[in-house]
Amino acid sequence: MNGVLLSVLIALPIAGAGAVAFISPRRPAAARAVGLAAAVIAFLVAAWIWAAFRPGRPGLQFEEHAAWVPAAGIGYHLGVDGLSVSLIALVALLVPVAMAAAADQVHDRTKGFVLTLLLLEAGLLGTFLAQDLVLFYVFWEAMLIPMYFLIALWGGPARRAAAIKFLLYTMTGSMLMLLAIVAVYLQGARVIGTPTFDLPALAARPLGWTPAVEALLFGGFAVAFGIKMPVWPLHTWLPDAYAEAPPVVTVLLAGLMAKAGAYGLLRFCLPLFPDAVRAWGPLFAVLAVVGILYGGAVAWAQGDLRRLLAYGSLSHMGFILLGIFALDIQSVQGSVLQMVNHGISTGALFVLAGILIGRTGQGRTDAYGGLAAATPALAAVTLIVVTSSLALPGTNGFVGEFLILLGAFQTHPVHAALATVGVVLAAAYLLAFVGRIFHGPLRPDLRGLPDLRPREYAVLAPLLALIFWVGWVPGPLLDRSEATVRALLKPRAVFVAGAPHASMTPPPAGVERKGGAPVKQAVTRP
Amino acid sequence: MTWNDLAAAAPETILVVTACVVLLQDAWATGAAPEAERRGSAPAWLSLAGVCAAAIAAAPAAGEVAAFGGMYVRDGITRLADLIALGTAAVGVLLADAYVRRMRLPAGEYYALLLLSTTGAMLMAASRSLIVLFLGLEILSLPLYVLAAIARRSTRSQEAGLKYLLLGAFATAFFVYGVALVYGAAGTLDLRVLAGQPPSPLLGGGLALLTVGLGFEAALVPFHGWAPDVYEGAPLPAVAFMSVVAKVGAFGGLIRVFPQGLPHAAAAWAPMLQGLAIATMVLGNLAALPQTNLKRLLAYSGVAHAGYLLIGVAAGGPAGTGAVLFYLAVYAAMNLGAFGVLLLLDRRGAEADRLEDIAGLWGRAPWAAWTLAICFVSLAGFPPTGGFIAKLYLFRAALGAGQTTVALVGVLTSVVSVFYYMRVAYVAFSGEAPADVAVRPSPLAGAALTLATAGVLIYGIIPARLTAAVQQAAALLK
Amino acid sequence: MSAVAVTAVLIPALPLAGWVVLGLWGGRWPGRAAGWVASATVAGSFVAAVALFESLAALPPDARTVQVDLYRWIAAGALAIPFRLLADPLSAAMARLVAGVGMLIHIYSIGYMARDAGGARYFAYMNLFMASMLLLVLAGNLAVMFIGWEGVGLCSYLLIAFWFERPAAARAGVKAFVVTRLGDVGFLLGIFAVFGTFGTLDFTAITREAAARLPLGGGLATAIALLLFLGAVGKSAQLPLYVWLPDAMDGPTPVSALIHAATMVTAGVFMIVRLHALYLRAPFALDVVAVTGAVTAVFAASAALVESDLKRVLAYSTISQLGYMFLAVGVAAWAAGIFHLMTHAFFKALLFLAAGAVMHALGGETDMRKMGGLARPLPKTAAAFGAGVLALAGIPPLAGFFSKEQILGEVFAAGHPWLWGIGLFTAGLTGFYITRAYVLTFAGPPARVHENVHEAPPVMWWPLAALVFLAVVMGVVLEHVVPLAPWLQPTLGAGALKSAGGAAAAAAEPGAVHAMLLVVSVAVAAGGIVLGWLVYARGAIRGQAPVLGTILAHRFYIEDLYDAAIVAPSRALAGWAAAVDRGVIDRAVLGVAGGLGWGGAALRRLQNGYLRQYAAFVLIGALIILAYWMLRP
Amino acid sequence: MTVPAPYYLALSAVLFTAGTAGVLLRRSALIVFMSVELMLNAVNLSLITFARLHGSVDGQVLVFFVLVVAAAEVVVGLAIIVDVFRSRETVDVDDADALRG
Amino acid sequence: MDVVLFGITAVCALAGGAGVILSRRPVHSALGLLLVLLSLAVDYLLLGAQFIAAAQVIIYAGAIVVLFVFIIMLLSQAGERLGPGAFDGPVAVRFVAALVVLLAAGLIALVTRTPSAPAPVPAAFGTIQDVGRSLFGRYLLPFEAASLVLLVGMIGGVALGRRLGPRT
Repeated sequence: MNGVLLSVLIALPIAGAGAVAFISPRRPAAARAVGLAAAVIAFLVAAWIWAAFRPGRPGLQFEEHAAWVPAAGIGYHLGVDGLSVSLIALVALLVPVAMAAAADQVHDRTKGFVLTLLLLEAGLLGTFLAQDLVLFYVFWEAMLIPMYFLIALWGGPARRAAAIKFLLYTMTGSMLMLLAIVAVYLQGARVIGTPTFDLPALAARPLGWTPAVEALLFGGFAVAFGIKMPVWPLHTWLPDAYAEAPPVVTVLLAGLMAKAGAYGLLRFCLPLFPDAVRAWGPLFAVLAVVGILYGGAVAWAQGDLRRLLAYGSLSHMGFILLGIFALDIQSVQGSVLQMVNHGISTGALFVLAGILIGRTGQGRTDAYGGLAAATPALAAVTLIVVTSSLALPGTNGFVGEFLILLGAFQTHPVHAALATVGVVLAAAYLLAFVGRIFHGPLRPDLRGLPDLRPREYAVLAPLLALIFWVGWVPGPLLDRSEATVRALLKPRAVFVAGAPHASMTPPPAGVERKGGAPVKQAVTRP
Repeated sequence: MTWNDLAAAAPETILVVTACVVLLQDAWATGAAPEAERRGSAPAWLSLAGVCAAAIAAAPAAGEVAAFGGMYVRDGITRLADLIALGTAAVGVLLADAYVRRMRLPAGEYYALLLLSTTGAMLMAASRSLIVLFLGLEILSLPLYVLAAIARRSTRSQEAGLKYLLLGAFATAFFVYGVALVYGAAGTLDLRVLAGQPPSPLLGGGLALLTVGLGFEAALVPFHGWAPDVYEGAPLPAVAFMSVVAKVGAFGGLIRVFPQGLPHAAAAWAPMLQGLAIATMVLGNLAALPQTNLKRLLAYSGVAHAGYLLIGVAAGGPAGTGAVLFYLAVYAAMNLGAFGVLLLLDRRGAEADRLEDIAGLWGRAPWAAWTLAICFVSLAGFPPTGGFIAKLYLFRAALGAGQTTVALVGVLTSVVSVFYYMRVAYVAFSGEAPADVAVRPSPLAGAALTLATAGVLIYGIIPARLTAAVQQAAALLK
Repeated sequence: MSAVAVTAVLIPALPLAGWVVLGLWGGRWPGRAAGWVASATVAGSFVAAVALFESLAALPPDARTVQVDLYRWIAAGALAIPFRLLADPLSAAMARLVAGVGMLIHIYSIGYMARDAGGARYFAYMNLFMASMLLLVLAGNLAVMFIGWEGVGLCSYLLIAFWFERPAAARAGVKAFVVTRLGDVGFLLGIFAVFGTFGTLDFTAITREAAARLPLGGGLATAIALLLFLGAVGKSAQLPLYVWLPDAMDGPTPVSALIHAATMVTAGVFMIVRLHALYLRAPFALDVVAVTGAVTAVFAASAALVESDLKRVLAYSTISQLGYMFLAVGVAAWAAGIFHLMTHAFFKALLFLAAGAVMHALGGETDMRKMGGLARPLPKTAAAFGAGVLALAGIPPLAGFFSKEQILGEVFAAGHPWLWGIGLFTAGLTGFYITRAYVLTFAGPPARVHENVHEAPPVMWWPLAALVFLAVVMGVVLEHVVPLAPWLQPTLGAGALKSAGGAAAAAAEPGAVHAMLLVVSVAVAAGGIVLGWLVYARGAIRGQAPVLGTILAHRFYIEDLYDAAIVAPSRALAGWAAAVDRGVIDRAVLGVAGGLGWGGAALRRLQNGYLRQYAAFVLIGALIILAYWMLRP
Repeated sequence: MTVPAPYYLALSAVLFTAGTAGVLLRRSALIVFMSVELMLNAVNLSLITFARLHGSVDGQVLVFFVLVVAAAEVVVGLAIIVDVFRSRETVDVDDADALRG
Repeated sequence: MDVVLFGITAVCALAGGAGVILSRRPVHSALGLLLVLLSLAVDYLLLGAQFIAAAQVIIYAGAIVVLFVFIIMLLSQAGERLGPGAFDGPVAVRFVAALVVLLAAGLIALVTRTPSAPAPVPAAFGTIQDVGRSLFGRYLLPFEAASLVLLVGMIGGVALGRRLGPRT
């Protein structure tokens, strides 16, 4: 069973979409139920994978490898490792969450919506699971089309422009990446002897680039991932897309798709172009810091709810980027964790934004005021999510950002210091957000606005639980990624082609840590 | 002529015979009420049978068989080109049936011309002599002129025919002049002999003019001027057919002349083709941006795709040639599918070819909308459709040949193309259907669309077999 | 788990549980149930804290440092942060103080918030605050401390903005949070630097290895110390990050008492004492701490002189007193700092709660210009406030006297006569402004007639009374009965012994000098009181200093400076960045798209339908490729 | 053969060019068409010349096919032109500009 | 002798060519074309292409030009409109002229670089037997293909020339 589990995971949403396709458009509830069922089953599978994943091993697990287009060296190669295992769980979690939230927010052409959402999920899962460059690219792009339609068909008044902007932006990046992929393949064929798009095979040994070529190819990948994240200044699709997409879709856009960019940097750029990453890392660190501060500042100046969150997201993704390019075990671990965290908290923020907008139809913050009086539960939940976004300790956001900044400080102290200022900016704009919406005198037209409904509680509950769980017990997540990240940062020792299980003896967790106390040891007297 | 020769050219022979049978049947059967039958008309079924028979004849992979004194070769390239052309013909027939009857076009002539044109394309792809190439070109294009003008009640169809014909004849003159110069330089019309010739200015001039003629048929910029106007004016099924078959012929010819005919002079001709490819991709895609007439939009799209195809020819070698063949197969499927959906629509007895005509298609005919979306997504080059794999191979070929610039332009223009393709897909899925546009599904057209969509998806999701076939075919060029 | 461990865990866990329970279900409970439950959890904490204190006391002094590891919290690479509590004399004393004062204020709040609909929310926040503060105090490493550190900040924000429908309160909450976060930047960076230096964030390890890893007076030690101090400046409202605290008075008064007087704002002092080993390696940083404290003390005291809002007077007073504490720790008088922290907690909480009682009586009024003569209707409150006044002013034998004297003595002994002078002057100012506040509120003729003025209900009065008692006796107790300094010695090491009370300091000095200092300081404080009485009660001195008054009223224009130099430019910068985003970056992108569209339109014009034009294209193309072939080298 | 081959070829080139000019400059579809025929004839001259030059009959054979093709093109072309004329009463190619953009 | 003959035919051909493209009336163009065809037929003879010369006269002059004239007569009103058309502005004309001159220059430059010495040829070169043998031997496939071209022409003529039924 484990041999095909990942394929099953990807196939589930597709099968769900197929099932939904046969439901009459006049029965939206049935479509929603079937779609949700498929997504929940996929979540269960993903949760099982997450639980069964064995930490401490750097290589791929649940690996599947089959020929796809043997004549062209394209393989069907799936696998999870520390980088992706939590992300696929996040995908599988957020999609049903979004789908459930959509029940209250999307009433138009429900069948198509559910169907498209499921296709998107398949694309997302595949993106995080693919270990073959072409397969990855297929999934990477396969996310785009459903997302385009989700924005263009179910979005706000300027949805068409936003959707096409999103699409063209991301396409530009991915097309450059495609060229880079092909170039890697060709070079790989020259060096390895057999033409292959298989990532572990290509990453197994240096491909003998000249620095200039390596930088160019790294650039091709980095632009694609940078647009997706987004990295300043490639971000201007983001506010439009985030603001125009239906909020539940923005949940996925911000919560998951952005992660695909950061994930790609770790998954592909680090192993394939280690030297270029080190050479150009400082530039990206600077861009990350600029993004953090710039995003925060612009967010502060936004009058639109979702634009504010969008720029906030830009700022937050800057932390992840900084963590990656600080190339320090703590910072990269922090980034990997923060990808999940940001997915949870930004996802929750946009769910909340969707609830608000669904209630009032208003997107601008000045249309709100004093809502804490009318909807105390909503206010409380928002506050919790905001604290997570603010990276307050005790929430998930803290662990990630703390690790990122701590790690980055060791290698890039100035960057880290400036990035830490971004934490203040986050406080400024997020509390301004809370203040404008929930504080102050209650606007008369908002009186009697209904508070959270049971279904909305149900949607938010898992996210809130995760916020605290990861905040207090991040160990399971960090442990899962540690070995992989460690291997990733060790130049050229990571991917042993074909035999990831066999070769590496996992470093015994916790033993070699400096100053660390073993778990659960009650009292130590110095 | 021996039986072997005829056996080698069996697909063409079958098509020609079928064309004659169709004509005769049509002549006998005049007076039968054509409108009533939903099952499809007799000429359509006859043509289909002929095409299938030809496909069966073309299908076996038989290594390399030279016939007619070496002027005609049946090898992997021929086989694939034949199958693509025949598939196009089959889908073209299926798509045309309802339209031909609805618009009261002369059915016998229509199908006979379609079959002959297919024959021409197949001849071009099989030619190893410039004479055969020239005649194939004419057999391909002459029927297309007629098909463009065949909706005689429509002044637009007439205009399309006139433009196509006059410009086509003009370009043919260039082509023949090119043949003459090559002949003058090499003293031979045999492409196999040509391969040993050192490049000379005269040969170069000949190749240049040859390229004009082939480029015209392929609608390369700047020889593309006819394409938008003809596509817009000609009857839809004819456009669907010609948009593919002309490219099959033209690129079959280009492969025979350049990568296969002159591999040693690649350094000389590759830059020319790259330049043309760049111009074609850029202009085709840019010009498509503001289009609101779908036929016109697809015409420019066809121009742009000619540019992509040319990347493969310019890259040459097995990789480039294989990529071109793969791309042609995918292009046939997706382009026919795209046009095919338009064929289902009817605006008060006329073609519904405006962008707004497909609005709300999703609501009234979801499967048609999905087909359209899949085909346009493929045209835009997104996975998991064939369009993506095809582009992947093209870029691989270009980068493998060190042609980075053209690949870069290719990817960037692909991004531009996304704008107009996805706009169409968007419109089909949104808005209200216009009241005066009706959806007229027919079983044959449905079958055609199913075939096309299946092709698009199969080439995208399980492309292994086609890839292997294409590689095997192109391996000849090593 | 040992008893120590259990109690140490229980101390923050009880209020945390209270928060969870209240947050989830408290809203549905009838009447004052939420308040009592919350108070009960804190009382439980207090009991546990006392138990912890006692069990530590039962141990030999060298064994009084107990680390309690709950689980591995964050681990990545070489970084391993256990969730670790540290039970030692310092944290035990602090926990007992925090839980005790917190318990009293919780109980007081039951009465104070009785009429407020959001009681459950209030007590949930308060419980969360208690949990955070106790965690801060008991934390075994910097990361865990940071949980508490940020937790109290969050609760501060929540409670300041408790009456969120008041825009001023909401704004003040945000201000408090953002300004303290500004300090937290330094704190965080300090933590990172500590990790970079020590490879751990553990307090005991830092204390143990500071001398080994940090050269005395080295740049690294100074940098770390100053970065961490920045956090303390924000949290403890020192110059220049004090601005949030006066505004924080928009929150409910018990909140001001608990968070913005007794506990949270002292976290900075506590943190420095906790990391005293590190600070000892950075004398310059210590000097900075001391000077900052001294300047803040006198500055805030002078600002309090002209403030007309009762709570704001107390707020400035708090800032000023915190300055005292920093002055103390700045001269490495750790125990003195903690001593003052404790006495201040008692008398300042007392003052606030008394002020709260006044407000309770007057329906929320805080403007002293509208008060006066309240001693008559509110004698008990007036008396309590009066006790606080004397304690704050440092009149013997009340609590403030002892701790203040200890500080001034240490400062003088440490060889900082200027700082001593400032402290002394501040003592005079303190006496003056607090007397002024008392007089304006309770003495003299009523400024206006208030309806229905009544004493606080018992549930408020008893905590008040308890604080009066504490404010009166705790100085003596901690100086002489259960001396603080020796108790803290296991934690603070030799440093604690050095500052073993004013008496010890005095032992080093000639008795005459010490006595003189004592007399001078008491005289100054008393002088301030007398002067205040004369000016405000008797109207004896009518001298006006309008310029000075104006400057003081504007706090030396520091806040205006902030607005002009930082806040406004930041906002402008943000707006500018947003404009750049739309106008430059996005426009560049749209420009590319527009250019492509324009190209398409141009090509469209070229395709003009004329056959001969197309033929010309063909010819041009033919010519170009012909030229290519002919011109090819 | 006493006339140098380049003479013939140059004549052919000039005639070809003349035909091109006719296509570009004339507005009557008939004359345009005749210009194309002129171009084809020019090509034929080149082919015959080259055939003579190389002493191979291939060129002549090709000319034969060009003749055939020209005949077929003329049939189709004239049919279209007649058709156009029937509906428009003109064969001016500049009038055929309904399809554009 | 040959040179003189070539000179005459060249002049005639050029005159005919000019006539094709410059005549106001299509029928004059057709006559110009005829002149070109006949002149070239003579050249073909000079170049040893007897069969093609004959075919030229029969097919081109005898069939194609006649067809042209026939159609010109049929469309007797189809005179070109006077005055500049949409594409006949002075700039456009000059531009076209420049293009044409460039083309001529390029082509002449290209072809005049060829060697002028012809290969020796047998006596039967270009005779009907010679060409016929090729046509039905080596060039059988093109020959068959040419029949297809004619078939297409025929079908096209039928399809486009047939009387239209009543509009529905």
